[in-house]
Amino acid sequence: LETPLIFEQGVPGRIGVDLPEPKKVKAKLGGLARKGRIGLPDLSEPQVLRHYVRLSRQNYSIDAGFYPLGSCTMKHNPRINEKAARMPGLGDIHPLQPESTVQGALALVYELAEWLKTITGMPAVAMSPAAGAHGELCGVMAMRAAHEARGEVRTRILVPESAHGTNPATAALCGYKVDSVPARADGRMDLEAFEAKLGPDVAGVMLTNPNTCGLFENDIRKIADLVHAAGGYFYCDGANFNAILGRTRPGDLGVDAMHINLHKTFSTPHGGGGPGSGPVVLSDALAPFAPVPYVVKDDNGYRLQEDVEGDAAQSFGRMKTFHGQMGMFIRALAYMLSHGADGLKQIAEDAVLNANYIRVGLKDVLHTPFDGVCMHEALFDDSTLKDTGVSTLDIAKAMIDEGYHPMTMYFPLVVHGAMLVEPTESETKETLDLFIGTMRHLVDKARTGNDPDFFKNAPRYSPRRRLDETGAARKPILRWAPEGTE
Amino acid sequence: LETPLIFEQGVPGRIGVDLPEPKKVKAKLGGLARKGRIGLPDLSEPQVLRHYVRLSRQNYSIDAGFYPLGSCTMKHNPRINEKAARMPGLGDIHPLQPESTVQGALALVYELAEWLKTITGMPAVAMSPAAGAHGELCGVMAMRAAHEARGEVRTRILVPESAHGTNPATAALCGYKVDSVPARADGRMDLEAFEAKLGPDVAGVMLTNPNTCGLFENDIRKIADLVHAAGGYFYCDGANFNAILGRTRPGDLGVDAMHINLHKTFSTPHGGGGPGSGPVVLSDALAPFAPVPYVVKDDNGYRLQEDVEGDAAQSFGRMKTFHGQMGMFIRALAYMLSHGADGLKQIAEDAVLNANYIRVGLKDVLHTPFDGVCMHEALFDDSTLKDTGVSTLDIAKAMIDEGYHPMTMYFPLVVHGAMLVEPTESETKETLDLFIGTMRHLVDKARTGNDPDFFKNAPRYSPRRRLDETGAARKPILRWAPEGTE
Amino acid sequence: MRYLPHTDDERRAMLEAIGVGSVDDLFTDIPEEARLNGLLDLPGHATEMEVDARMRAFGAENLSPAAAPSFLGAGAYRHHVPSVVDHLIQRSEFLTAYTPYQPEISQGTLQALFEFQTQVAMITGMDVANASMYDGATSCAEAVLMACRVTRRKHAILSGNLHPHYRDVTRTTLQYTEFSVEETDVDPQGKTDIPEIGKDIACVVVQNPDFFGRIQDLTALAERCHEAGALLVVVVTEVVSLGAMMSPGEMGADIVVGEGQSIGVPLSFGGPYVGLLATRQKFVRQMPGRLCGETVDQEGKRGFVLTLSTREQHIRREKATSNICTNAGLCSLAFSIHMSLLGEAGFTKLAEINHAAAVAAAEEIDGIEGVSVLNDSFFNEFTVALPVPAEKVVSQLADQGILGGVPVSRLVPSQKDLENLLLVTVTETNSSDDVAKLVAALKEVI
Amino acid sequence: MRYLPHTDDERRAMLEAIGVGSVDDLFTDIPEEARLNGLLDLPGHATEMEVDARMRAFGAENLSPAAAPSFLGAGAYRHHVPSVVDHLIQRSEFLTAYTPYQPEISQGTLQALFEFQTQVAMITGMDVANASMYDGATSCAEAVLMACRVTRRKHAILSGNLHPHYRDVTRTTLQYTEFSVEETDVDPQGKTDIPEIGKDIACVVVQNPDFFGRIQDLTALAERCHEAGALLVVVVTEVVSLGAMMSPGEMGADIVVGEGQSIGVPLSFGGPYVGLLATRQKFVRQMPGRLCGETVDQEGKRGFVLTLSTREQHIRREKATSNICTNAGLCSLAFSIHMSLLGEAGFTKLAEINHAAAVAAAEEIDGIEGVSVLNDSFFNEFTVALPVPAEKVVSQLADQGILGGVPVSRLVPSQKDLENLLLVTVTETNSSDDVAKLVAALKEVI
Repeated sequence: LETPLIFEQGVPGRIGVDLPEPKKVKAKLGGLARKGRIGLPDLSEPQVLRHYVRLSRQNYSIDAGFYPLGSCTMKHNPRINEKAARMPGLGDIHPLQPESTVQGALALVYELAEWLKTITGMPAVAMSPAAGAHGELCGVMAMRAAHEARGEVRTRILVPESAHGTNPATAALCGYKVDSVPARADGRMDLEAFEAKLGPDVAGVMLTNPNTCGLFENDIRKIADLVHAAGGYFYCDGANFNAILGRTRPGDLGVDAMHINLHKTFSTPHGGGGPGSGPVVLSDALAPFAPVPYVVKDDNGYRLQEDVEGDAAQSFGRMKTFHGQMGMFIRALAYMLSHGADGLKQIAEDAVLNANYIRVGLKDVLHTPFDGVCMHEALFDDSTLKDTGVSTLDIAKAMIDEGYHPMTMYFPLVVHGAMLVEPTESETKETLDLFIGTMRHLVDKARTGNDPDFFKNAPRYSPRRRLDETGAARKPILRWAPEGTE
Repeated sequence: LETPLIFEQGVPGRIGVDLPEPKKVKAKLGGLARKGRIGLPDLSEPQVLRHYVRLSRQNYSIDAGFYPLGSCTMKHNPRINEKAARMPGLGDIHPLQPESTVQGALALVYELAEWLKTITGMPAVAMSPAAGAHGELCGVMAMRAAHEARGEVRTRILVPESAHGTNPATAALCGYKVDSVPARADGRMDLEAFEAKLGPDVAGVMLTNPNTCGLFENDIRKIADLVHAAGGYFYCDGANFNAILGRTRPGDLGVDAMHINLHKTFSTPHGGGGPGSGPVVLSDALAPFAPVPYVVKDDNGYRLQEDVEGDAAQSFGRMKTFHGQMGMFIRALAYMLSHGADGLKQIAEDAVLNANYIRVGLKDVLHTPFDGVCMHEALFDDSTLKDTGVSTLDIAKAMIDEGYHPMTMYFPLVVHGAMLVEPTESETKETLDLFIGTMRHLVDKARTGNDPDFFKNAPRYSPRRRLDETGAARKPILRWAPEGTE
Repeated sequence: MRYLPHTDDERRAMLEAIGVGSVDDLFTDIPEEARLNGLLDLPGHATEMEVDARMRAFGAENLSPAAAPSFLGAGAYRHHVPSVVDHLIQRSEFLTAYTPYQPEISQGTLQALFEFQTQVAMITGMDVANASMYDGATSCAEAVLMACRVTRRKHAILSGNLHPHYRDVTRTTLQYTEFSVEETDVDPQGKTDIPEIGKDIACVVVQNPDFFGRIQDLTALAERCHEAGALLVVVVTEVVSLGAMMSPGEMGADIVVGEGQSIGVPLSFGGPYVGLLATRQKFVRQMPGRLCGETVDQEGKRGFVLTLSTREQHIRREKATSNICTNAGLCSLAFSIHMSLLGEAGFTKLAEINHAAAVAAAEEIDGIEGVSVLNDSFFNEFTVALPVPAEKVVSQLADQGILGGVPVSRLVPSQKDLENLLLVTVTETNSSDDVAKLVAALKEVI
Repeated sequence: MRYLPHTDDERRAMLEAIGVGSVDDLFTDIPEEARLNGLLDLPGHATEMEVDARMRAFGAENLSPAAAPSFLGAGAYRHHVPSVVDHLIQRSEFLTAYTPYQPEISQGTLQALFEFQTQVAMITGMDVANASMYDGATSCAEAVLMACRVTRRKHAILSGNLHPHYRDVTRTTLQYTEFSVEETDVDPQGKTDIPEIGKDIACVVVQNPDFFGRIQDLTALAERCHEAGALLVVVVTEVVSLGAMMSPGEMGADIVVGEGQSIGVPLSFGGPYVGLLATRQKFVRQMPGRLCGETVDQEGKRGFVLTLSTREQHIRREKATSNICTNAGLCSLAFSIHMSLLGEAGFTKLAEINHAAAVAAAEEIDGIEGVSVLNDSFFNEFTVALPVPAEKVVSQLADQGILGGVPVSRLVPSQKDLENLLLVTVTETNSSDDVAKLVAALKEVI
């Protein structure tokens, strides 16, 4: 049975929500009352429930299986965190209540900020960014604000080739030109090339560490020193922070700003694409420029600094309608409390252990472009698939039929046919062993070359076969419309 | 990917629940501390979560599709009811708290009882039975207690052929011999045969109404009068109460006792086989014999009558550890409040409408053994499948592949190859039309006879194909055991 | 109405298809004098917002143990249930599925039941268990019926220290059958022994730890039973105790029944709970209730089905051995998920924590002037002798927002000599601060 | 630790397989001086029971609008969300799925997004909508960037009666770009008109109902914009108003942005919310954010994919038109489920109820001596002029357990002339009794 669109199911006269009768009053809509129909379908509650239950059953999820999606940190999402986010006095409070009536909420945000500062070794944190990319924007804006406060005009920002696509996009939105730094043969940023590009017009560097090849940038202290010596700031993309929790702190590495994806490292659920949350830790140099609002603790309890004035006079502004992703803060703090200092460190160790276990388990069948241990994700290229007619994409689609979500493909761009596998610390050894076995089987099958259709026609057992993405983009259909229109 | 048993997944040393360290004390276990291992597997929380999510995905459910299971009343389970059952002060209170600390809980039980009394037109209700069959036991015990209180010894109980199997089982447990009354050609109990069987040794009659053929026993008033005249009581099986809500009341039909399946009529979820709840409404004649405990309202508020004494001196005893299925009471009351007098009546009307719509939609391809309108379920026999080699069971299994849960099969026993279809009021006309179309298609296919394997090999698209039930019963394996044992 | 999809137009169209003029024509079989005209004397349908508010108001009038130091037990125990348990049992596929009579599309429920049966067998030290019963007391009654079937005898001895409600339910259930029960004295000192076991005795039923919390070694009693050809039925009301104690199976029990609420199931004012029933392999075919068994499908894949249903009433009708039909489905699932989370390490440690917390609290309470703890041995519940009636003390504590325990007199009202006894339970949910509050309040009110 | 499955034995075995001696050997790339020895200065791991208690304690220190008459709005609105919404978004398959980049196994999320886009387009009266943004204010900023791209112009005019935070976020977002904004005066009387629209103006941004609740007919402004070659961006902070009012599309808007929180999303102290962005078909390729489109699979079955991703930063990198990457996934799902439950009939009736309740309340408040309602027109929020500073009144009301509204001065602290103004919102969650309490309390404190 196929699931029709919700718009194909309604019958006028049905209702999914009972509502009381409105009071009889004289409308005060300024003569602008709606006249026509909107076109929304009318359904009963059971119909709506069934519709979404059926839709959900067409999704893969971490709860149902392994999700080795590199750079995305798909880990276990504890249910106590969901429960906490819905507790009375947490899920149901309004952002503009008098501060005296939300002391618990402010205390919670403050405590989460303190944890983030301790974990990163940084003196300040901006809580309001709504996602990783939003956090990058926050960090780079703080850099620019700091330069401007010193009266300096800097125009370039250095970004390694292997960076997440949001890095250059963010730099551009802050008015910077992006200058790309090549990688060395060992997968790290080329320090010499980096040094050569530094100059008085360089605002800073944006570096992901561990980087998108799953490697720790071992020159990071030198990079920090060099950029600071050149008067620039060091933005660290924290997307891969999971790998180093409790083993090192950005504050010890010379970082000036780093966003933290609460939905990756601290396990707030991905939710099919959001919401995220991307607090940004800041060095002393950048802290005065942090966006409003933020929570301040003083003798009278907690209060919100909401305006660009007083202590926040140098703030670069406001990034979000209200104070931040409170729902995500609650979940992240519950997650941190649950792990504690010991558990947080263990997260990083097990995540890195798992990635290396996969790296070693597959390295004789899939080529690793860079030698040595990796951090929390293992990167392979497609060289062993050469001349088989089977691509990285084909392998990924065949994985679906084996019950897995595919790994990240074709990223980072610096590696040909990249396959980036991030198992996270949540998975058992048994799961990794099964996965390694399956991947070895698939690569073997590809290399024997006797069943090319097996790959080209994968996936077979998913709710849909391969979809025509080109057709979708060429003539986009972005909404349902009643028959006979358009 | 197959889902192994939980026992096949653990590794000693893992833990799914963090616990604090126990206080150091000297054990007072009387020297009977456990010595050996229990054998339970140790898993992490993410493993357990994934295990059950995967298991769940192998189940059919009302939320995912149509469940036309006759006699089971598989209707929509509203989520507000689930929410209410978990509210602070409702889901978390202890049954033996002082009455002063549970006035809200007692008020809720009392209010539900009042609704049940109003809906059934009966003067009393026993709330504690845990399920329909438990309610039957309650009702028949009350009958026996009433006879005994009058010093009468009666030994026989009359039950129509088409009755639910629990009816005779219940009568037996109350020490009664079951005397089976045949059905008339129109599917109702044979009134003459019934009258002939009445006598001073008859304790009463157990009648389902609407009966298990989906028909209203139109002689019910006469039956009641006759049994009363013979000094017996009238037990009505309320399993099919959904059909007559708000259209007639057992109290108006001469009933002395009737159980109400809260998990059918009032939508508390079936939960894969329970828990249920089966309150029993009682006539004035039987009320004094109701089981303890029950809620009493007086000037000081609400209290529990917990012992066989005082007003409850004639009570036949206690049926359950505590006061009843509170969790189900909450859900049922929320359901009743949501419907109100208007909605309750509409339930019955729409349930009966839907059943008749299916009856008429299928009657030219599937034979209806009894003429005329049905109540909330439509009964068909397998006569049109005769000589096709396709059985009722085959049709049922083929329905699975079409995305439906099968209807009830081979019940009631009085009809050959019975198919009992109960759509309930929750379903839309579109769903019924689709269902009718599918059933017509399947019967047509069976009658053309050119693809017998289509039926014999169904289902094909379910998590499992047909299972060997005979083998399971012959050499029962009822638990997992470590390899090498047994 | 949000749950009812039909519009009036649809109703009209359907009536027309059926060939009747109005919906009333579908109800003509109801005798005219019994037809209800108009609506029931009840309010009209309510919005979800109203229902929500109404239910919240009921809840607000109760003192939740979550908001008070709480020491209640006597057959129902407050434990922390991991949030993943409640999340999982609310999944549509578990919550809104029917009894798994169609195994091809019910493997989720069936495998979970098979795992439940195994877990229950393991912790009780028995061979097999059924898929659950209504609650502990109904399990107990069914065990006595089962023992009568197994032994073909008609009488049962119930220990007086069996939970009073269990005795009541067993007596009630058997009262109209050919079977009968006798009960020994209620004895908080635990000195009364089971009398001679005659040749007509089908079983002896004892609780361990008993109603007053005392732990007994039942090995000798089991031997006595077996010598007399009777079965030993052991009742466990606090299933967490099995993590710390020698199992009933090890002591020689033939049937173990119990209340599984402690694992995974909320207190919910007394129900729904989950009755456990486990026994020896040889008695399998005399067991009441549903059973799930392993088998294979057409393709040879492992699968599960409900089995041995020939014992059940929809097959045997008046010859049925019990009228039990439903089980505690979702509650047994909750039990099983919680037990899976705990595992061997967690279940035994949870028991250890409970015991240690109770021992520590008992010492403090025993130190109160005029108050003494009666038990030499106990798990997480013990009996406190007060200098005044316990019912009154509990009521005074409640006024201070403390749920101080269960007065024995609430369950055994007939025995004046027990009215000063208070049952106190301490679990992992009680902080030291809770205990301190109880001790302070007790000192104040006595 | 309950979330971490490895045992020490397993860790050892895995290290051996990797060929290193200890886990430290996996971290040698970290410069020695930056390595952390020992543990962070934080507490050890906590049990679920402890975390639960801790979180509950944070919640207990807040005054929940569920427990108080509450009249807060100003961009976030309390509405009743049917319980089925929260149930559904917690299903594993929605909650724990990633962005649907693998469409074959993500059709659930994708179809839901397609339906969301359609619903947003319908209620705003536009052709197409994206799959959501972070929140209303970020949508607003993105709309201005989009307008600049569409018109190839560099300046935007923001109405002073646009929500102050939306103005702040837009200004902040644009400050380092080549684009700039100018703002008109804040004017609670709503008499200030948009100045002349020059040839360098990419768009005019107005809110309707505006920050003070006033409803305007924007048709003429749309014409002025179009004549000048600029776009009209209409902001809607209370999306329920669209059920009662003529849509921005009907008035000629080119881009509609808004906050979708009112439908399906809890207040949650300000986030996560769901930003809406809808526009005309012709601007599709300039839209920011994710888009889901219809297509077919290999077998010709209808299916959905993320599309037009060439606009996105992982393809275009520094040429990307915005750095927006995630959307509000689960919140947009909640919105869509709630909207599906409401349907045409429910959504318009919900709006009607809100409006009627607000009109009735405004009359009562306007009747208080010394107090007046400024608005001639409004939807469910209006501006009340008090004889004293609103901040103080709100604080006094809070002491009485009433959340009386939002003082304008909290959002526009710089303008002394607005300090007596209070924004009051009335929704379907407010009973007449709530309003009576507010009126009584207002009379008392002023």
